[in-house]
Amino acid sequence: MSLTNEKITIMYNKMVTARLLEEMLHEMFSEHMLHGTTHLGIGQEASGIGACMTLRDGDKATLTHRNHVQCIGLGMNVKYLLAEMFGKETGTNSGLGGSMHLMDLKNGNLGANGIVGGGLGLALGAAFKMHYHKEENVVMCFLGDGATNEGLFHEALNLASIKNLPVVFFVENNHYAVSMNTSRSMKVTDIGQRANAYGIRSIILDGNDAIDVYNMTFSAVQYVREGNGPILIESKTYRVAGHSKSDVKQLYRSQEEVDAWVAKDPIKRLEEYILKNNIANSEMLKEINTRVMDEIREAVLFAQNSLDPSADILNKHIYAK
Amino acid sequence: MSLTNEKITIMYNKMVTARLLEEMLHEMFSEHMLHGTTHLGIGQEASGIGACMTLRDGDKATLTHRNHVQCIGLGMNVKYLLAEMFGKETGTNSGLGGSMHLMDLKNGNLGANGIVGGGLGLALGAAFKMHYHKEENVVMCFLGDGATNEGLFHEALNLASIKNLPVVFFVENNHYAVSMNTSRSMKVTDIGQRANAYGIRSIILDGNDAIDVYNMTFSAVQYVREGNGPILIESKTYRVAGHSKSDVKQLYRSQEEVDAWVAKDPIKRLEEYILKNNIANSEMLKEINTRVMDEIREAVLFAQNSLDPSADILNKHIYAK
Amino acid sequence: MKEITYKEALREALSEEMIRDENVFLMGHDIGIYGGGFGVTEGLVLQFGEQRVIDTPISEAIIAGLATGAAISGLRPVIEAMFSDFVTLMMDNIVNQAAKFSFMSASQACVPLVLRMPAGCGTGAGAQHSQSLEAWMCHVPGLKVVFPSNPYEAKGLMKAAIRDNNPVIFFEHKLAYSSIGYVPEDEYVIPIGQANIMRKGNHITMVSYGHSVQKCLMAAAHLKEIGISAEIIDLRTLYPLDEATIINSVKKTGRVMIVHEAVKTGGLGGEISAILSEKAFSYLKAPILRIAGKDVPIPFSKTLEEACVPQIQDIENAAKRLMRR
Amino acid sequence: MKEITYKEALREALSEEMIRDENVFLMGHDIGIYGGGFGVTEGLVLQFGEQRVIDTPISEAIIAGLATGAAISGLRPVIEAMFSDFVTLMMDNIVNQAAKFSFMSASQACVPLVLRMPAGCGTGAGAQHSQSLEAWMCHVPGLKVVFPSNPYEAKGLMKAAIRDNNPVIFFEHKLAYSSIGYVPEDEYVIPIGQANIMRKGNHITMVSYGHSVQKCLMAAAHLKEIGISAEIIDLRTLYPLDEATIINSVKKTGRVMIVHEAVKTGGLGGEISAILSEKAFSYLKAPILRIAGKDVPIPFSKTLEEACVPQIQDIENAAKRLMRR
Ligand SMILES: Cc1ncc(C[n+]2csc(CCOP(=O)(O)OP(=O)(O)O)c2C)c(N)n1
Ligand SMILES: Cc1ncc(C[n+]2csc(CCOP(=O)(O)OP(=O)(O)O)c2C)c(N)n1
Ligand SMILES: [Mg+2]
Ligand SMILES: [Mg+2]
Repeated sequence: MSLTNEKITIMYNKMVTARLLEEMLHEMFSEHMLHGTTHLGIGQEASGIGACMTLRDGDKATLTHRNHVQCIGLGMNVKYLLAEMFGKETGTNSGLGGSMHLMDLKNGNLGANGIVGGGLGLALGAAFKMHYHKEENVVMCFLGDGATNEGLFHEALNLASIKNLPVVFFVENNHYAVSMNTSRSMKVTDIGQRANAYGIRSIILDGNDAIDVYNMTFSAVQYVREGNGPILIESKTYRVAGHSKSDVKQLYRSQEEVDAWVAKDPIKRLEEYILKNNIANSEMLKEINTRVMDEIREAVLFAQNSLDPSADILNKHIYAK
Repeated sequence: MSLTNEKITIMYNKMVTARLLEEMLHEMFSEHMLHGTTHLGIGQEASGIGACMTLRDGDKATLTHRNHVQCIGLGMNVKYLLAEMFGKETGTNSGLGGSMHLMDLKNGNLGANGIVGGGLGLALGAAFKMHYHKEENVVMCFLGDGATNEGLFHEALNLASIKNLPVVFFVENNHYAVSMNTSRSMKVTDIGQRANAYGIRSIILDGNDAIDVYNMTFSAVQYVREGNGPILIESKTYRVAGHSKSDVKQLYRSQEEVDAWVAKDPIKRLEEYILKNNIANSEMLKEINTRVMDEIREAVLFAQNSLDPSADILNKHIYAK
Repeated sequence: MKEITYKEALREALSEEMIRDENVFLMGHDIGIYGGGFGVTEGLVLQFGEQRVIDTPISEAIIAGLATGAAISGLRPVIEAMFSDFVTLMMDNIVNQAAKFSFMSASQACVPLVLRMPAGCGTGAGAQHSQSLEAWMCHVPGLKVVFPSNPYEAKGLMKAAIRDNNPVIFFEHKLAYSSIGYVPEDEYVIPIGQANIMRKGNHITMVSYGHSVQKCLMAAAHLKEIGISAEIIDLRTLYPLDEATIINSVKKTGRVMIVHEAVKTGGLGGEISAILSEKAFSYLKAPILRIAGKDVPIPFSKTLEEACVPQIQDIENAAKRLMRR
Repeated sequence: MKEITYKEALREALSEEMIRDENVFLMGHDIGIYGGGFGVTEGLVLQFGEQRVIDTPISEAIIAGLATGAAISGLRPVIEAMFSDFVTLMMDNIVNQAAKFSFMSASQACVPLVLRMPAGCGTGAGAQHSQSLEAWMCHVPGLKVVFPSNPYEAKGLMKAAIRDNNPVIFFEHKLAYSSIGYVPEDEYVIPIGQANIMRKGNHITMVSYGHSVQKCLMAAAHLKEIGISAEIIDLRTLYPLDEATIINSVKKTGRVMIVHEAVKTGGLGGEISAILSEKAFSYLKAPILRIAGKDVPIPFSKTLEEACVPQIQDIENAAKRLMRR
């Protein structure tokens, strides 16, 4: 499916939703309104949302700890997302999961994961089921650059390759795993190169260019859907926010580096594209921003006004009947 | 150090020792004289011994479950090896280890391992110590083809690469991991290709040609010793014996395939080389065979006549003082 | 009734469940034409094809991971670790993913998977191939843990495990594989969570599971000759524990010993002892005894290997000691 | 004496030992300029350089593996798992290699390594970042296991752990990091294997460790007001257990409760209860109680998270119950 104007507008809407949501989360964490921790994807909106929008009904995705953007991309309702982050019974996971476990199965969202690389097995299994039942679906497995250094990555790519499983390994290379720059964590310059070791094709793309992300991911998904086995996408992007709420000093990188990437802000770039191509005018974009902000404020209220889960929920979900 | 005639004769001697020892072990297992299980390296003598002979004082090696050849290569005394396999107190490990844990630290042998890929960590650690103390030594890390599918392989190669550790990853690709042919366990044709994913150089060699194994491994060891970081060697060879004593039916391969490899027998090939190059005559080779056989028979007697370890040994070795 | 081995009983259960439900599949290394490390899956690839009896490379972690994902997606994987010692490589996917998935997602999905694992010592395989690690698994909420002691239980519990909608860790004892026992011709399932009184008795209660149950039975036969009547409880399921059956027996006998091969410290014996202290304290006539593996890695030497885990004679001696208190 | 935090105490121990012995080095992810997930190693890379404070990629398994090999070779690695939950990824190297190496090789080499791991819940980090897995480790012969409850212990035990020639699993509680306590100015070492009586008392014995000790202390203060005098034993070392100290206390009080945050089933409480049944049975005036974590993955919601592990009130209530028996 090519990128219609309508789709571009939806993409923009989602990217703005993710950005405003996360800015709100950042504020709320600073004010200690929220328990636990969080990992913001500010600066990575084109990657997460562009990729998710290439999926269709029946497709699935496994998410990382840095998952809000991906959640929005897959269509999670901000109300339930926020309620979960407030630990409320109306949350996506009834308050049992929290930020690192946001899950929304009905939208194909197999869950964020607190274990770096933890989604690999889930993705392979979901893809295995599609393969087993000869369904024409794919699984998008989101990974960070850091996750590609876990042993499970190796085992997963090899197994997906030899079993020809429909998985798109979508690596959001934001250049850091907490404090470690990719130049320190691997000797190869592109994570894409790692796919060769398994006879898997790879694509490297500009993860801050939403249009590029969508188009190239779309053809990759197509390739996988047609039964050609897995593919690896390396989406080069940057984490503008700190690693998590605890990452305050950020001694591991320079302000210049951050600024250089802020200049490549994916939302600004999409805005420019939209305006240049007359897909919408600046009024309309502003309106979107306002509407999204209203939605988020409403969602915060919804979350805050929801009830805490009661203790009897604990035993309800450990085992299935 | 180039391959002198003397060295070639030593190499031949060791290869014959390994072969005759393992044939003896095979017999003894068939007659239920030994407890436990064993993994024979018949057909892989050029690989294991050629590689070990390139090491010098202070170098170390980690061995696989299929380790007798490697043990002999590193200079383990057959008496103590056999005593260990008989579970006797005179064994290399005082009867606590057995076939899969033969260890001989004074000869740089960091131990065989019952965990496929289990030697990877030990090898990196030993190499790390050399690096830490700026010693000009290397660690040879033996692996099977199957072991390269373990996640630890990925983590180890990446870490060795970025930390520039002096490790030679010596992969004995005998084409099978138990019943699984490498064509079924990976899509790449050469395991050597996997090294690229870490920016590590690789060498592929004919593992049934002792001269080739020695020479190419020697220059690889040299490269590593000079501080160039790790290297991966893929030694293509074949496991002629069954996987272990339990592998009787061998439905996973054809007799023709086995026969074709038997025709490339590394000992026969070395014999031909020795005769052709007048390094020794057939009388002398026969004499070596006889002497080795005598040694092994003596070693069996030594092992059989040794005592079982007494129960108080149990608590002696769990914790170091 | 027919007489078959433990190994055959497992194979029958797998085969029958695969026929009953096409979502059941097997995965592991060398489970296809090779038949598995201990021959349990022999012939199944010929019966069900390579789509359902799936050989993998040596990649334990992703086998467990894939199984979790497949289970969440509606399939019913039965995976094999060639030796239970290798579960060390699967722990993250089992403990942090499979066990917690239903809970963390508030039941958006469940994880009907079975992990089969040959456990225990006695084959001279050394410290890395001989462990009994079931206690770890019982400490992980979200998992169920079973350990059959004979062919009848092996078949009935395997069928229950496959039909269960939760991750079930299924231990098999290597020394049990070739043991023979009666198994009904007709289909049957042994519910998870129910212990079985293998032998009635009045003087002491022996609580055990897995291969050690067989040793208890032999010890009990000898003890009978000297007038000690032992009741033997075969736990069958280690988590959730059938506390009622244990407690009722102890109420009757007042004397109890727990027998297992796993290392004593941190083993399941401690858990059972504690439960009895909490819930049957006033019925106890003597201290609860644990007859368990020594706190030591399993040595290779045959004599030492035997010295590390409870043997029939140890059980008898302990029973006599218990009667004297 | 000076007042410092648990985190600072750990850092002092690391730094002093690194100065004392150049073979001591640190390895883990983000322990360098980032200072570690909880800030324990902050500043150490500036003091000792990148050769001795070594950042790694996210590759837990090989960190544990490399440490084992380095230890065998004569170095003294101190490695960090960012959260103890990730030890699932290290299990093979810790359990099948490090723990068994000395034994399998008949002492050809020993394995002086320390694995540091932040454990426990209370930070809202969810089911995969909040577990207390110490019982697993106590079930592995070859390992030693320690868990300090305050800054004084943190420093003294860390120094002992680094000097020990065996693999030591060193648990740190996340909620303890910022707690403050007195620590001697002079060098001291707390021997591994010795429990400490944190508070003397006559009526009941509370056996605990890690952060739960602090809760016991508070509960004991309240209990005193209603005339219940609790003796509190801080185990400090979980393996090997200081049985004598526990037993002696129970001989005096006759009433005992074991308090820990780890999930009850399969937790260390069972082990301790069983030891007391075996060795202090006749001194027990009441059933041994375990006050432990619920058998459930740790939920995110703050109220539920608190409901899952023993709180001060739970300890008090249990003590009152125990006195009524
Ligand atoms: C197995 C595991 N190890 C370590 C961590 C701690 N941790 C959380 S996020 C993170 C960095 C992940 O880096 P990357 O994969 O690049 O993702 P990013 O944070 O950059 O999005 C680490 C080390 C974890 N959650 N799981
Ligand atoms: C972690 C682990 N998984 C599985 C096994 C069982 N096993 C022992 S040897 C072997 C095959 C190893 O294949 P490869 O590495 O090619 O070595 P080869 O046997 O061919 O020498 C397997 C699966 C094991 N010992 N350890
Ligand atoms: Mg990253
Ligand atoms: Mg092989």
